[in-house]
Amino acid sequence: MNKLSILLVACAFLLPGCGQETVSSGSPEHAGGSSFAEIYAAAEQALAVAEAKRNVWSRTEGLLRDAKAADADGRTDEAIALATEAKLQAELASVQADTEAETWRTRVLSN
Amino acid sequence: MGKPIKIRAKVKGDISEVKALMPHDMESGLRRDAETNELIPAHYITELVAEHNGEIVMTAYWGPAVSRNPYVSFSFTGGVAGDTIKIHWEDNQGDSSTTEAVLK
Amino acid sequence: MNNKILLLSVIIGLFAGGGATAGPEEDRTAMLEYYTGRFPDVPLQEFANGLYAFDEIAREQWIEMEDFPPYEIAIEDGQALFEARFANGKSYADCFDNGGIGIRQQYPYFAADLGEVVTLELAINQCRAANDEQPLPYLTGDLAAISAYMSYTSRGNTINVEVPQDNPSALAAYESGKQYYYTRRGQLNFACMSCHVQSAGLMLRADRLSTTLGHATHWPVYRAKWGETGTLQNRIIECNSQVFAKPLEPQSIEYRNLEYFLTYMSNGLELNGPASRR
Amino acid sequence: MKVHRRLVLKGTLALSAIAAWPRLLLAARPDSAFSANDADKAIADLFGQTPLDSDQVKMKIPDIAENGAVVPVTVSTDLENVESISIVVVNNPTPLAAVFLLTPRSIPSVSVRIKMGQTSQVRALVNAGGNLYSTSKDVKVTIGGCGG
Repeated sequence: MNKLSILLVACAFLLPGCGQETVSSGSPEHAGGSSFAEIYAAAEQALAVAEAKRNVWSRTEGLLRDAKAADADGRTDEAIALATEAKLQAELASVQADTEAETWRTRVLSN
Repeated sequence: MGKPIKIRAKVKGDISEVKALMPHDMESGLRRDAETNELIPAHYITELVAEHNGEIVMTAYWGPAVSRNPYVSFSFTGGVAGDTIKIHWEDNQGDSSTTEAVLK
Repeated sequence: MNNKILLLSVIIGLFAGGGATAGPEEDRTAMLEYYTGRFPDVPLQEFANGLYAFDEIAREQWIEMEDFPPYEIAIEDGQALFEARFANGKSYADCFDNGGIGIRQQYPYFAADLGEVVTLELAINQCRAANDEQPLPYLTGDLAAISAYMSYTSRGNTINVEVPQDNPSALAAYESGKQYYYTRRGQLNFACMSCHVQSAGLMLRADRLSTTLGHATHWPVYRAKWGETGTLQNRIIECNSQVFAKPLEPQSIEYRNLEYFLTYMSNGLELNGPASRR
Repeated sequence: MKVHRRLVLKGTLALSAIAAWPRLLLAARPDSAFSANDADKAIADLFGQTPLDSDQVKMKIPDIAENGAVVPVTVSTDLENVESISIVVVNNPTPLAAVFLLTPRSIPSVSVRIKMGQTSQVRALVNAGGNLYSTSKDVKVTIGGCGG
């Protein structure tokens, strides 16, 4: 199992129950001290990259929407946690697309 | 006005077998719209009457637990090829549908 | 002839990317051998019935459904729509070979003029556009009904999708569909093949996974889960969602190429659509 | 609606002269039984009596439902003078699913497709000759993946 698979599987365990939008609690002091606006912008940027690779995960955009709503609601820690998760998802999707660009061939039955 | 009922009615010996398929949503009233999250109002067939040459051969009363696009089949004696089978339904919102078919 | 072979080998070389890459026919044969080896008791044409080829309990219920299947509503609606005239007096029959009857086995095909794969559903909307009619939504409803009627008239015909060997773009489209099929995607990191090759016949939660062989024979499908009749791409979108991948647009290039590959894998099987599924 | 009710009455009058099966000669839909949220209540409301288990009532229904949205059921019986066949899904929010009123010309066999919200006992009830007979079967409903 390669690193990506392990990462992705680990990530899958973070999936909340089907269809539920549970929220992981944000730590009050987030690393680097970036503002919500910065993290949100970075997540949007990462999402655009994944979108260009035609490989976006289905919950990422929802996380960003929820992040925006939480921020508007004054729930900043939650907003930051959501945007951070969205950014991570978008980045992983990009890595997945890049890795798969060649590895798919190893699975072909007629090989 | 409900959509027409699809009816297949066949006679074999003295027994006539009727199968019917009714396009209908059969909403239970318990489901939520995926987008708005609002409850979808109950909409289901409540009563069904089947007639052979004008005589009732089966009546059914249904709740919302009959599947979407309901299917029913039943049999009766005394029919011959060429006879008329008529099926009529009414639902809880006042819609209804009536379709006639020929016994084959 | 020699030139063609030369061209072909150049193309194959291009796509091989260093490793050996098989052509469509080798892909199909490999898949056929894989499934017939894994399910030696399943007669070939039975693969067109999906999980019902090897799940007895499900099969019994499916046979009861097929006795008077809800997709008959779609066939009837589809026939009426198919036969209706456009505002200009023409109809769908004017757009298709043989008046549109019994032709599904030709789809999808690679349209050399467009340089793209054309599915039957795309062709239905192309026909509408050519007659100044608005396009229909691709996944369910009227278009799925028309497609269901056209499938119904094609039942029993043998799927015969061609990848013209003299057209590198066609081969590229096929390869792109094949790549999509084998590529892992979504938060669950699944490829189509993860479920339908490696785990075919096994249970995934409550569902028994079907084989790729036969995936393209029976569309559109009345799926009990949907409560309506939908097209193959409606199901592909659902597959994407199930692995937490954001679906692409219906009839996007990727999906059409995937359908091209997928249907090619079922070449030689008889069409048996529309069908009912759980 | 009115016309239809009258037709039903006409169809059942002849029968009511033969025997006293008061609660079952329905001239109209038994709405209260359909809205009961308990299987026993629904049956009591509908029939006013407790069913006897009988192997003469046959129910064909899968052990494991492919999809709870569409579960094919056939209920038939060798009993004579069958007046009605009913289907109850014990664990559904409103358990009474369907009541079929038969006539002297009916073959006592009906098929229908029903919804089951979850694994449940399904009961088939046959009212014949003034008595109520039943059979039941447990049907497993599996949920088909997320959002199924």
